[in-house]
Amino acid sequence: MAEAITKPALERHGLDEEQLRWMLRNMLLQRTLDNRGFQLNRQGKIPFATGSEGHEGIHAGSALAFARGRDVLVPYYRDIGLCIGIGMEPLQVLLAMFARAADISGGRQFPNHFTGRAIGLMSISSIIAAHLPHAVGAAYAMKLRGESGRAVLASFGDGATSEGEWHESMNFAAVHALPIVFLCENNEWAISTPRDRQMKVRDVVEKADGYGMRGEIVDGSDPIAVYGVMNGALERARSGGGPTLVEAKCYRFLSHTTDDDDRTYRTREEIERHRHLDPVPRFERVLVEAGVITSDDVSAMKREILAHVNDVTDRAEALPYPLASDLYTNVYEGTHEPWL
Amino acid sequence: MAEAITKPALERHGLDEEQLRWMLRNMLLQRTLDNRGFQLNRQGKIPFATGSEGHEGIHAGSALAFARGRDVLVPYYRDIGLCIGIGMEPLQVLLAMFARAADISGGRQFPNHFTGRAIGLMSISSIIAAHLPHAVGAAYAMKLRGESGRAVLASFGDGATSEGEWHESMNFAAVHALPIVFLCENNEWAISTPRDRQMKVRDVVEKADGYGMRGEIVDGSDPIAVYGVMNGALERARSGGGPTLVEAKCYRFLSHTTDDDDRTYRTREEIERHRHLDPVPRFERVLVEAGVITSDDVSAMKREILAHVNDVTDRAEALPYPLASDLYTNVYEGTHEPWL
Amino acid sequence: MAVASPSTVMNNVEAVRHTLYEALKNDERTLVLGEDVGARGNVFLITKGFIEEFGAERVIDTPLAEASIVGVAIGMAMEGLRPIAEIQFADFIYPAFNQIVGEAAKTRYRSNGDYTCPLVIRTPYGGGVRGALSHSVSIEALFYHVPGLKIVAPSFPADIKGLLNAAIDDPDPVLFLEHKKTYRLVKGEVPSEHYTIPIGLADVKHPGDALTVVSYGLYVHQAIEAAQRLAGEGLSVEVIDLRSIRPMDRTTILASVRKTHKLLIVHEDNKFGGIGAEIAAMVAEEAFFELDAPIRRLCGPDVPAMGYALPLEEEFMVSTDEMADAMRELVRY
Amino acid sequence: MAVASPSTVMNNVEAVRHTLYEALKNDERTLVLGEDVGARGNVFLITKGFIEEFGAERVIDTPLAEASIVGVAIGMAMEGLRPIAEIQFADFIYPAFNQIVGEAAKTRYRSNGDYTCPLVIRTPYGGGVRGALSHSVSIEALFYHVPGLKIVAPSFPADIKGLLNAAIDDPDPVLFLEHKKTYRLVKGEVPSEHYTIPIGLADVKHPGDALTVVSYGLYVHQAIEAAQRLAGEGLSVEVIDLRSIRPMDRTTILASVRKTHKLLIVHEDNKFGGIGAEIAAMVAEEAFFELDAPIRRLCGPDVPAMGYALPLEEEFMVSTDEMADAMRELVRY
Ligand SMILES: Cc1ncc(C[n+]2csc(CCOP(=O)(O)OP(=O)(O)O)c2C)c(N)n1
Ligand SMILES: Cc1ncc(C[n+]2csc(CCOP(=O)(O)OP(=O)(O)O)c2C)c(N)n1
Ligand SMILES: [Mg+2]
Ligand SMILES: [Mg+2]
Repeated sequence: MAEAITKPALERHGLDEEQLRWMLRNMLLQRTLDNRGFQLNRQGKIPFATGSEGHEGIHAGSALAFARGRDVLVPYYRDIGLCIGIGMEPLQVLLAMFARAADISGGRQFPNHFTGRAIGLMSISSIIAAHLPHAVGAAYAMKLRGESGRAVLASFGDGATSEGEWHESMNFAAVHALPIVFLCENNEWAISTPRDRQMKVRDVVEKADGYGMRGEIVDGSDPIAVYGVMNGALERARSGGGPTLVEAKCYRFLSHTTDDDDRTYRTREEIERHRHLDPVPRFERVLVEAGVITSDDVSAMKREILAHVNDVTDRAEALPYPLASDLYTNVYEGTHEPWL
Repeated sequence: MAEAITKPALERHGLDEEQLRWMLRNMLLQRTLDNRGFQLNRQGKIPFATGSEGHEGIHAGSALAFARGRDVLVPYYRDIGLCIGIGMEPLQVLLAMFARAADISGGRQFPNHFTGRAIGLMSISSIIAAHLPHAVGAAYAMKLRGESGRAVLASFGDGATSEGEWHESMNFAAVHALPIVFLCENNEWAISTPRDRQMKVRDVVEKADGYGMRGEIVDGSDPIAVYGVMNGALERARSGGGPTLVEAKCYRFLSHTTDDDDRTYRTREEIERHRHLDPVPRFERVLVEAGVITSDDVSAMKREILAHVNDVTDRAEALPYPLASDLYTNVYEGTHEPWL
Repeated sequence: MAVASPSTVMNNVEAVRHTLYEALKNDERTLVLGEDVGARGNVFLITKGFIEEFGAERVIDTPLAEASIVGVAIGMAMEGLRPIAEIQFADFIYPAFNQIVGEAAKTRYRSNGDYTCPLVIRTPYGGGVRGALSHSVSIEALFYHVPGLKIVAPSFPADIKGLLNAAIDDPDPVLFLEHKKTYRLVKGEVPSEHYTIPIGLADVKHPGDALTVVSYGLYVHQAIEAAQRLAGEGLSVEVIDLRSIRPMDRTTILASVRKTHKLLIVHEDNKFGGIGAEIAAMVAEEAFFELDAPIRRLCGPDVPAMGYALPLEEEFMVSTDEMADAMRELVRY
Repeated sequence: MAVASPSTVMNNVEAVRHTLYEALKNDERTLVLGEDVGARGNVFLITKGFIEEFGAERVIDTPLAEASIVGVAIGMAMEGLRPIAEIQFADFIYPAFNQIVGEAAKTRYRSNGDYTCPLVIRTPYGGGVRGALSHSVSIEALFYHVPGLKIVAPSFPADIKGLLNAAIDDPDPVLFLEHKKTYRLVKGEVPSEHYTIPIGLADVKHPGDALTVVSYGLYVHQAIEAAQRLAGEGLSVEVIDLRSIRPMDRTTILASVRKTHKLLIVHEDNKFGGIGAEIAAMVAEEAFFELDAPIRRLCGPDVPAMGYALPLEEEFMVSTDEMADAMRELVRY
């Protein structure tokens, strides 16, 4: 970041100013939603929250590369910004936190386990890596039907790469040259387990070769770089060029969730050492310095976002829980008695 | 094989003539046992057999590198020669084929699923790749107890590399730098599935890097080369140098098992194209040309082996089946009623 | 090929093959995937010739990895296809347990209906074929407790066709169990036109009024044989073929028990915690005062599996004689 | 640290922690492995401080991969160690199903005793903690059918210590289930010396003579509370805490039923194919003529899991009031 920041540098991947501001807004919105979750939890209003703090650049850049109405996203539970970025309403984030009936899962899922068939957002469980074969299957369907111009974006953490199902998914996608991008958000930690207890290699991307898959690594705190890599990978997938494993480096600044206390396993100093990677202030500064946005406009944007988040918080909170009888629906199509 | 074969070349890994002849004998014994299994099956005397034809060089070289009384072998179901090579009696092969009570599993397991705690031969199931985490655990135990000078040899086929448990085992062993050698016997087929439907890479060894593990590739039809690589890898493991993935290339000349008919999925021409890789005649020729053994001695060796296999066939066949009541033993230690 | 002009009499392999063939021919959303289903045509030759006719993209030889066979099929189903996944032997379904129980069974529920999972998982199970420890297990009791799954285990050719068609049409995941010993042993008439049999309905295969016998799979055939023998002795036994394991047909079982007042459950799978437990518990709850004798279960012994040696296999399996004895004893109780 | 001078009164977390600590201290063959058991000291702080005292080689933070957590532990056990593996939440045990059911449970059997598998797999299960779909399931019925496995589910601190010691000593694989809602809720006296409670023995936690209630886990506590209420009403209910699920204690259950002539089974897990099915079936087989009323099961509904929203969770769970009502009804039957 020593060199002077110029608009042409920012626009190197064909991004225009509006798109750059869109990414900033997405990132600020994530940060605000994160804060809201932890705040509501402290207030005792919701039992649980988790946040994307540190991952915002990955989400903004990837979401922008996602082709709405065509691509399919199979997200990770940390991907608030990515889900919003492809078109999910922020209200959904709050509805999930409050477990309201109007939540798309009807108050069934943990927060951050979004779904939205209408926007190409595939439902996931909490079981790490179990969603990846589904992403591969969706990509297979696209290829089988000859739907070029479509691709699947599947995301996961560094921790997920240890699971057998991650391996099987990578391998299947490579063998069949499927239209899919595997996005690893490597934040150095799986709860309390540091990278070097998870894997012997330094970079997750080193695993791509063993599958005969293309691999790319990108600085996840730079949404423009992320966009560039993700857009390239998705375009390649959409046009028959096969899968890519993208590793986006980042750092998890918060505890794993509100149930976790990261003081038990990492020092405050370590966190501070990584603070310069925080993508939100960094990207804000970059855009301001390059003249893409003024400080005043950033402030206005933040006010607008906060107002919006306040509004959806109030609206979500005011809505009702599901009914007890809702427990029994959607087990199967129609009735669900095991004894007929 | 164009250059002249000299003893020094054969002895390049420190092997003496006796060891070279030992490997030849192991290979000829395997071939004889294979033939016997298929023959007994055709005669209707046993319901099932499978063979190592094409894998003999891998087995002989690896078995010689195995340190009896110290190392542990976690084998594949195709590893007759490896199991015999580390000290299992050939009689056991026939007892398993005939499912006799004196079989170490008491006539429970399929043929070729040997066990022998006394010789460091770990029990496996038929579930592909499920034995690999066990191999890793055994290696962990050795390391934890500070038993340097010991290592685990775990073998499997190319097909097994697709399984999630293979991945998890490789990763765990790498992270903990365990004393283990993963031996992939790549015979190009998983039943009817050719290598390119199993994986996108050409060589299994390409997968090692992604685990931060050392990888080596060797011509499996050359037992001396196999010995060299396996001895080096095991020695490294035994002395704290961590795990290695060894890929030994070979070809499966027989149908997968007597239940399989490979005519449905591969041509006779393909098999013939690989015939020059058949390790048994090849190694026999090499040793004769180098003067390590005479043709007459080879013939004598073959006669002696055949006599031995005939003898153990008769002895095994003459022994009784387990009793019906044997079904109920060794479920747990002691009694096994689910209702107490 | 043979399936193009289906004969009326088929064995169970042919019934599966014929039904799969029709599905692939008539609905381009369908596909089969599994180990060795392509060039090899499946280890029992069920899909022989399919790859030539429907292509390698719809007859997929997968890598050797069960979690992804099921998991990829789930993704296909969520994305609008109608995958029919195969697990080569039921004994190898364990690595796919997470995808079946944790994922397929919960897709509709967790998304509150936003996504569905119309998936069929076929697999050969069962013993009596010298399959030893790892090619002969029964697996139904490991799955029948799971809400969100359906499980069928037909063992007559006509039932196989009707239920496999129903499974393929079903908007939810169905585990389709084929007893491998019945594959070539059992033959029967199969109607040529397309039809379905609703999942969840049992079928009285041998009527009677002095004892109800509930079974499924290979043992239904033995139970019918035993019932026929007893008929010759003047003892009237009703044999119900469950066909579906989840959902299960309470109505047919209870109607029979209310008529016969005695119940014998016969299955190959281990007794403790097996399918028979739920049937016995249901009847003990719903028709307690109708019963004139304790509910009896004649099942596989509680050992991990049958061994390779013939005496071990025979000891594990319940013979037709043993069934007939148990029937006699209960009828005369 | 606290566990070095154990107090007599502990909650369930402390009981697990205390017992593990003693095991690691007294037997160097033992070790714990799992996700976040090291520096984090497990997500419930059960192994907090262990890594400092016993080292990272015996308190292993594994990669995030359940099949290998169990599978590696199996190999350790086969090679002479006494591993205690942890699955962070029972909901994540599915990927390890193959290793548990296909491997651990069959090691001794398939090798005819040549190899054994002395392995403990601990995992927190159960709901009522706002764990939503994937942090609140019960898993016992997915495993209790499996010969070769043992399963215990104690829920009093003293039982936890005795049974966890027994599990660690056991030469065969034991699945050790800890109801996470009882972790801090339940407190009790725990003897300081080393002791074991034999696996397979149930325990009458509240004596009575008009109705037998069989339960385990969180619900035992509620059942006792309900029984106490009924005692105040002059209705005498016997509450049996199963503690062990496989093997299960037929003797204690039958003795009680022969006294009370009525049976109610209560569990949190789904009803269909749950543990209660086998208990009901066994009693219907062995003590049929002793029963004065149908056997009743009060269980979790047959839906995939409780939801995150409070009303969904509450609807799934059986309340103490509901238990008391069912007891009253049966006593008065
Ligand atoms: C199969 C499975 N095992 C364990 C867990 C518990 N768990 C939830 S998140 C997590 C760590 C995930 O780490 P990573 O993939 O790096 O994602 P991050 O949280 O760092 O974004 C664990 C162990 C789970 N949800 N699923
Ligand atoms: C989990 C599992 N899935 C499927 C099978 C059936 N099966 C047995 S051997 C085999 C092929 C193995 O291929 P490979 O690993 O290359 O070994 P090879 O037979 O070629 O030596 C298959 C699919 C099995 N035994 N276990
Ligand atoms: Mg992470
Ligand atoms: Mg192979």
